[in-house]
Amino acid sequence: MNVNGESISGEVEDRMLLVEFLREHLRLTGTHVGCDTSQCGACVVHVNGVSVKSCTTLAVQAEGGDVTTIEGLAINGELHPMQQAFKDNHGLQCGFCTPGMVMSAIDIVNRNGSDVDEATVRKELEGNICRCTGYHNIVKAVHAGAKNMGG
Amino acid sequence: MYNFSYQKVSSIADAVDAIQKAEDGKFVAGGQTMLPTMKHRLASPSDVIDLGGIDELKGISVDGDTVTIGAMTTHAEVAASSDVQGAIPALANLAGNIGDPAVRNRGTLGGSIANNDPAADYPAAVIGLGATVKTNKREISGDEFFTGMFETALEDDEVITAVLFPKADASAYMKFENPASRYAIVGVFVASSGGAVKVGVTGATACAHRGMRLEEALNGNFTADAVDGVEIPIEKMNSDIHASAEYRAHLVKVMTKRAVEACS
Amino acid sequence: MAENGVGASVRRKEDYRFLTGKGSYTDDLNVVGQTHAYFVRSPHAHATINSIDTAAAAAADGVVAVLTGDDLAADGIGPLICGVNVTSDDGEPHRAPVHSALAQGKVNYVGDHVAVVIAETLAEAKDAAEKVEVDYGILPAVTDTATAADDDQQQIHEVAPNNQCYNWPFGDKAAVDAAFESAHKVSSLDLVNNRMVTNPMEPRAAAGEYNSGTEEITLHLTTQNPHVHRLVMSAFNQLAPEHKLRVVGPDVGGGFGVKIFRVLRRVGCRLGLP
Amino acid sequence: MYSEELVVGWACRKVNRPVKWTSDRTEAFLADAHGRDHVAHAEMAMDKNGKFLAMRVNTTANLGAYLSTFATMVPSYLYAFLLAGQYSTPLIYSEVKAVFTNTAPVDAARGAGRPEATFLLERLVDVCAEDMGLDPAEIRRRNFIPVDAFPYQTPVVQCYDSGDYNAALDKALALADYEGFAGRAEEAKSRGKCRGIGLSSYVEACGIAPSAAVGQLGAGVGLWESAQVRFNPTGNVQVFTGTHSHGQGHETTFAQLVTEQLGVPIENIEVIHGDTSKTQFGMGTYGSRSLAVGGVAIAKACEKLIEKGKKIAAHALEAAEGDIEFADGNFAIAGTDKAMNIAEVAFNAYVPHSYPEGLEPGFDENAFFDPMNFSFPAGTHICEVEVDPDTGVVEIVKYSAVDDFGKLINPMIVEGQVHGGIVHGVGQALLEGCQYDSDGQLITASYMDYAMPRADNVPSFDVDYAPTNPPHNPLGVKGCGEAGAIGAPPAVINAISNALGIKHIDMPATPENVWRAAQTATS
Repeated sequence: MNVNGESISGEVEDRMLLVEFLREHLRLTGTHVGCDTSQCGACVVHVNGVSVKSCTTLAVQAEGGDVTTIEGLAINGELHPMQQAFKDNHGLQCGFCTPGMVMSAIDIVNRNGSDVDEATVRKELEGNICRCTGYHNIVKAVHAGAKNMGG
Repeated sequence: MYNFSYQKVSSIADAVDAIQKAEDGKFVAGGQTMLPTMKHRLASPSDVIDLGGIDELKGISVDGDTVTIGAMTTHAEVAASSDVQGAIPALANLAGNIGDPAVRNRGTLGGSIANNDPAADYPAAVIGLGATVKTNKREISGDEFFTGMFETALEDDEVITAVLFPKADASAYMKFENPASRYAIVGVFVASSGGAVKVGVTGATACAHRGMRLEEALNGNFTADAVDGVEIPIEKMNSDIHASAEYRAHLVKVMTKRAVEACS
Repeated sequence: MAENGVGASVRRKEDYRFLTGKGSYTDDLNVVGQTHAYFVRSPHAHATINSIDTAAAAAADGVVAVLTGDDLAADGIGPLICGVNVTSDDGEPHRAPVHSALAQGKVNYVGDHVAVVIAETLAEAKDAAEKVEVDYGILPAVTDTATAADDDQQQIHEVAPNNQCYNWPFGDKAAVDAAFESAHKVSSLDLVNNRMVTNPMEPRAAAGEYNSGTEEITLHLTTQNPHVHRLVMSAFNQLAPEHKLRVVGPDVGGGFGVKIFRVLRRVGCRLGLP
Repeated sequence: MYSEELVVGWACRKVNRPVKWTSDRTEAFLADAHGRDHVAHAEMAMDKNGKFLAMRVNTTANLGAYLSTFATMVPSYLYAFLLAGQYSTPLIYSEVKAVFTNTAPVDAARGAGRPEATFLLERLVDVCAEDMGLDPAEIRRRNFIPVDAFPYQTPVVQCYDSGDYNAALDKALALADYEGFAGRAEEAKSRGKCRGIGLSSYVEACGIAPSAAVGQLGAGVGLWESAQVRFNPTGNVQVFTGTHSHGQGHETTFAQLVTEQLGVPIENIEVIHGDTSKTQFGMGTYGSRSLAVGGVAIAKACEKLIEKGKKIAAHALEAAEGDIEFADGNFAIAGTDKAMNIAEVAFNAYVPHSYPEGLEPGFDENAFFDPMNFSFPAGTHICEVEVDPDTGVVEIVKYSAVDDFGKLINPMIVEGQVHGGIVHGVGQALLEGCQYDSDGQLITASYMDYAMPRADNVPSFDVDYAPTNPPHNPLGVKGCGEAGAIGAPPAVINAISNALGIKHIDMPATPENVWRAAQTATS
């Protein structure tokens, strides 16, 4: 598979999850595991351009796919507009849900455009749980990021 | 997860061949229910046969009054399809409210109905629209497909290829979500075509079913008020920490009324 | 006001690492030779442990060790402590049952720690954990708050008759009762404060490393207070002397109280603060 | 502390291999310490004007199967000592019975004891208002501790140092447009919805804690905090704190304190925490104490550096120490333009080529701070809900919070703490509830069954402040991390009770419970 623009190959057990492959084989530990029932979204990455829960995808199922993780967003140290918006709007506290939250946020903007409304943002974040922020600033960040991504 | 042997197949014939050879094989479609179940060690198939590589199972087409959706079409694809939005908007809406965006990008129509979770959304639409489930062996009517909790009419080596949804004059799906899992505590799909009303109910009982009493009341009087007098038998309702049988029975009526109102 | 000083909404210095996936949480540690622990937990809320057979688990693929409460006791590791004394209305300190880190003879809730399997991979540890055979003698369970201390309830701990830890009155009852007698109006309310699970998004984790050359244990923990964690593990649990135990709380993904260690050793309860 | 942590530390030596354990979410539900779990009966005696004369509270607290570290203290000292709330109730009697059950141990959870006390009191106050025919805001006003009564000794141990409860209430009522509520309720009714509004005027005791106070309660250790502020020779600064940051943003807030005091650019300041091999002994982070206690320790260490810096600058500038003034990062001879900045002083301190006897090299100071009292953040939160009586679904349509946290160091971070606390409290009020069956099996052991608040369960919030100055705290700060979790549950439940015209509904107010209450209310 192709991960963050680099071609990767490796032998894995059939039962290995994509998130385990990313974290343990590739040491891309920015993608987190916060639950075991596909609810929390800390593990969200993009596969072939769309968000998926990497804890609910087998590594072998992503064979041949293009995978983007949180580590693949910043270019030459410059934050992706959505990352920057999370920083500017204090959209994170402990940082644990943040990678999944940012990956989902980008996916939301990709699908809904840069003038996505608050109700849609809140509804479409239902697969990402945050315990710290109360979501207020995450929603603000998604809007700001959407504008910046819209160009 | 227990270990298993994974195979990705590229044709229906290969899929059937693989499952017949496996000691205790399972097809995986999107895997959004199956993988969490396996992670909790509640399922332990010897072989997992991935249908994701079979191109003929994917895609959406509209032919006359029928919308055909390939079994491996994702919820996201159905929700975003202008064909489905145009022909049966309620179906696109339903698909767009299953799980969350990341789950919708993997989860599929075929996987959902083959699993037949009592709280899944699609079964309500299959029943409510009177859809036909097409497999590699036969065609099964929506009414006969869902046979019990997590049980369907499918044989072990039978693969769903597509579901044929007839267009309706008007239809709507109303879901009362479980606040934790976001599955349906009660979901009601109402469709009206040529004066005939069909009602598909999910979440309420062990298995999605037709709301015959509701249909009877709504045939000839397709208004929310018509639902008021219907008695929903409480004995058959599911009861759990999220909703008692009595509350579920009440919600069936409320959701039906709201669906009827949304149809007008 | 200095630029970026007091009163300024300065953007956070910590955010860059979190936003680029470079945070360093305990589970992110991967060191050479690392093994994985998985706990065998009680499936019963209340049961005696008649026997534990670890032989099959110990022989399973990848297993490094299977350890039980007996091993813990043999190594002199002390029980978990409660730090705060509350004096009961009978003048006695609160009742404090012994809490071993791995159960000894009895389990008292679903999820209680019975044994730990250490293996080369987590999957192997989980596979082997299923092979640990525990013979339980199931006892009735007490779960309801309001009735837990009723006479007919099953006893959980010998040291705590009627399942009562303490009954703690505070205030001038006679004066309060008198005020109620002469009140114009009395309003009353019965209520429940529901039990919550704190749920920081980062699950708890621990990663330990022992350096046999320096005899130092380094323990990375999801902790809100590493020094106190170290103090207690050293002073009360005899894990290692304080200077031979390093506790690191790296990036921690939320605490909310569930990752605290606080020690307030009992010396008796005297009231009347300034 | 938890079994797993101790076992991993022990096992890595026993097998002489690195050992890692990570909880999965199901294990977290089973074996993390749970929070709350009280059953209580509360009574308030009033005079004919609705003035509170006395309160009586009887509580049973479930501690679970074993005593967790802090288990005994949460339902006793952290609970009963908060029962006065913002009110001048002269007499309070409480009895707490703590019981064991076959459930997970119960310990501190955001607020720890104080949300339980506040929920009980603020619900009871609304019942009092109803019984007396008074507006909930009015009965609160009649009983508030007046602003000129501080410091105020409550009948339950705590001595509140500062507060202006009317100011916060007034501001919150304005922010919530309390006056306009009746019109909004009318409009909602026309859409078949029941609209309700609920107040919660909370106070909490945090900034834990004065060692003298906890010593009297039987603590074996003090609860001071520590700091070390170290200049490197090139002029950048490392700040070592005994607190621990896990989302609170200490690395920023503490750097702000140092840049304010020492004039070092913030990018040259690094805050270090959480490693016993790096930092001096410290007590850590809980009970909203990091800034109120740990922040002060940092400020004190900075003061010591300034004093030391004056000596060094006096030597280097060949002036008398008494003539050196420090401002904006510069040590200057008063009345002249001869000065050196603090980075130059630091370099000088590490290159002491010509230091006189008695002038110690190095530029590195530590300090400990032990507060004289708890800090007492307070405020009024107002929640407005719409209830769908057909389904029981509650929507929070507006939430306004006005808090007194004293001085704000980083308003952005404080506001974020408030938001998070509110949603924690809303979660308890509407969604979250841990349930065991009669066999002791936990039936809410995953996110499939335990409802966590999500983005679509809550609105955005209106947050403002009504600060007062805590006289004993050198930084004038109070602590903000738990306020929302303390203030929100009664605000939400008061709003639902108001919407349905009922006396009470238990938490979590799930759709089914609300629907049932609505049935009763209308029948």
